[in-house]
Amino acid sequence: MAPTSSLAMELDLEPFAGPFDLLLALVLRDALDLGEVPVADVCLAYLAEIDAAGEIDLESASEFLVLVATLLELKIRLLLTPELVEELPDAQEAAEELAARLAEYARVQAAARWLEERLAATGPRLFREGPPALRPPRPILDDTATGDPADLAAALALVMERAREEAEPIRMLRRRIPLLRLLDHVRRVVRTRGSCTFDEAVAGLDRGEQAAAFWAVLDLIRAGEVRARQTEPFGPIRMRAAGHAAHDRERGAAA
Amino acid sequence: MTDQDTRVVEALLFLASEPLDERALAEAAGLGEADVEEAIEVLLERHAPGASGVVLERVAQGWALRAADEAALACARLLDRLAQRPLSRAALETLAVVAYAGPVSRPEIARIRGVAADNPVQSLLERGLIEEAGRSDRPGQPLLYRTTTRFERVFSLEEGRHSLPRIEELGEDLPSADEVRSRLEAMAVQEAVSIEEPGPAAESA
Amino acid sequence: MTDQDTRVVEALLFLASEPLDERALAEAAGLGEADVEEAIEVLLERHAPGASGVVLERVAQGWALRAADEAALACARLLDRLAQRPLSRAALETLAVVAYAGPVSRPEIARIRGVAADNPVQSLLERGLIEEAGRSDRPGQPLLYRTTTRFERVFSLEEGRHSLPRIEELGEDLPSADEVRSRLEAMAVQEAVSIEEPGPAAESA
Repeated sequence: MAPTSSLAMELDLEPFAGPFDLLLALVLRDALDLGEVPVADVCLAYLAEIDAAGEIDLESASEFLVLVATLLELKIRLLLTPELVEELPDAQEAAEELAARLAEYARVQAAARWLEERLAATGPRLFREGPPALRPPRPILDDTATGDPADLAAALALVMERAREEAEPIRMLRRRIPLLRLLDHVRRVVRTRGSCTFDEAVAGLDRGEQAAAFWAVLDLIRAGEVRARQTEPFGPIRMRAAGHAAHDRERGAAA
Repeated sequence: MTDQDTRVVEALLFLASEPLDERALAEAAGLGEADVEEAIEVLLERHAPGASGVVLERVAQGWALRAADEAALACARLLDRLAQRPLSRAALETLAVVAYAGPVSRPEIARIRGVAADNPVQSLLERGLIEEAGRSDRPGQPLLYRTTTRFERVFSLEEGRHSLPRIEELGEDLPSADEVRSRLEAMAVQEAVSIEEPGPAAESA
Repeated sequence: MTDQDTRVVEALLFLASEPLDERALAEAAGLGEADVEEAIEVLLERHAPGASGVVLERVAQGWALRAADEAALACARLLDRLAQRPLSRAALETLAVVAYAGPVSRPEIARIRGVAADNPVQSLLERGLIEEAGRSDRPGQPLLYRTTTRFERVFSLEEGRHSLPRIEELGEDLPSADEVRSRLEAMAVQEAVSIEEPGPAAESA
């Protein structure tokens, strides 16, 4: 789950505003040897980011695919002989378009920076955005009928339509995870092996089942059937059956 | 009390959309009430009729600035000119919500339209098409808004809200404002995720 | 131009919640534009920083009063603006696209930024920095967005969008498409090399 690639750590993906932002940062980075940022790592880092976000932004994900595909086309072109490249006319075009779009995006970033600096330099500009507290006396009031009631009806219909669109229900399948079976599974593994790590105990289970198994471990600890130790954050969780480790109990009593 | 304190109090009075009493001014300015009173004394001279186009006045709820009487005609011309500009789409939608479902509060309008309503509400207030109508008894007691008689004249609605065009979905007869509002809100906040129980096939998968 | 004329112009600037240009002021006040310009000269002194808590400034191709900087904190307290979060990078980039390329639709913004623009557009709408500007005639007729007068005031753009720097002036080090292209190719070469020697990350994948 945590980004495994060293690149992801180094890039600190969190503040990136999208795939263009990420790629532009990579492309424009002089200091670093570009060989150290292979596209494979970019993909892994991006996947980790999606994983962490917990949801996939389809538009941005498809942009990312286009972007990576273009990079791969570029690479293929460089690996092939010129004659073979002739047969890939689209690659040239795609690379040019990507470069043009990245250059355009660099200008957007520069404009955004200018706006940000402007805001910081001018400070908050506070002004009144509605009528003042007291109205002046109004000797004349032009009340000629200029409005069309049908416009009001149309406007409300539009509001209703949009409200309905936005409330479009999303259907999700509820998944049943057999908690008791996982409890038995963990209990059995720990008892038969005497001791093992959590990762070993849940090998072969999917993510939902692993989460449920973790709950099962907590329950077994609570019931006094299992003892568990983790020496550092994200380190392996070592579990043993409570009866198998008399010294563990002593240590627990001393603590 | 320094000159700067006076200027801060002046800025607060300029910015406020309702009269402010000494306590509110003192709190916002970070001053004692005695300092605020002194500042008011200075400002009463600076903003006296004949000295400035903006006059400081004591009203029931506190202190407020107001355009001077000598500018009344010019102000009326300006407001009429502003009122004659076409309404933005956001303002028209907000006006429709207030007309069909009013009195409504800003948070209710925002919920129904799905976007904050501060700017359109200000612009409609300024044009005199909507006005305040007490406070809601919901949490936070937000101000309520309703359409004005001016609105009825501008849109030629002789019977007020009963002359509003029918909207098919709302039924043959125009339902009460309460009904319209609750139906609009129900539409907007409808539970967006429904969880389905899997069939036996899903379970085995 | 009399003192009274000056006061009338002052009253108009106080009353309006939007910047007014010389023509609008002249029409409402019943004065010539030259008189209005003279009145503005006098008022610029009267409402200079340090002289008044309310400052007259040139903004959005017009004239407007705003709270003096020295009163910003007190005013923010009054309006409860302290809690307002700064604009995110995504919102700033989206605002830049709308300011320079507007009116633009959401899909166009997404294309330029390479990422969906729904959240930043919503946040900018709520802050009143952008507004709807009709529909595009492209397929699907998406809504178009443009920046507001509020945007010009918040960013203190004297002549509105004309006061934005030209893209070429934004930075000498902006890469051209050709440069980006050659860098991309350099990256691709390295990639081709690294395929022969997969790093640990590729191995574990």
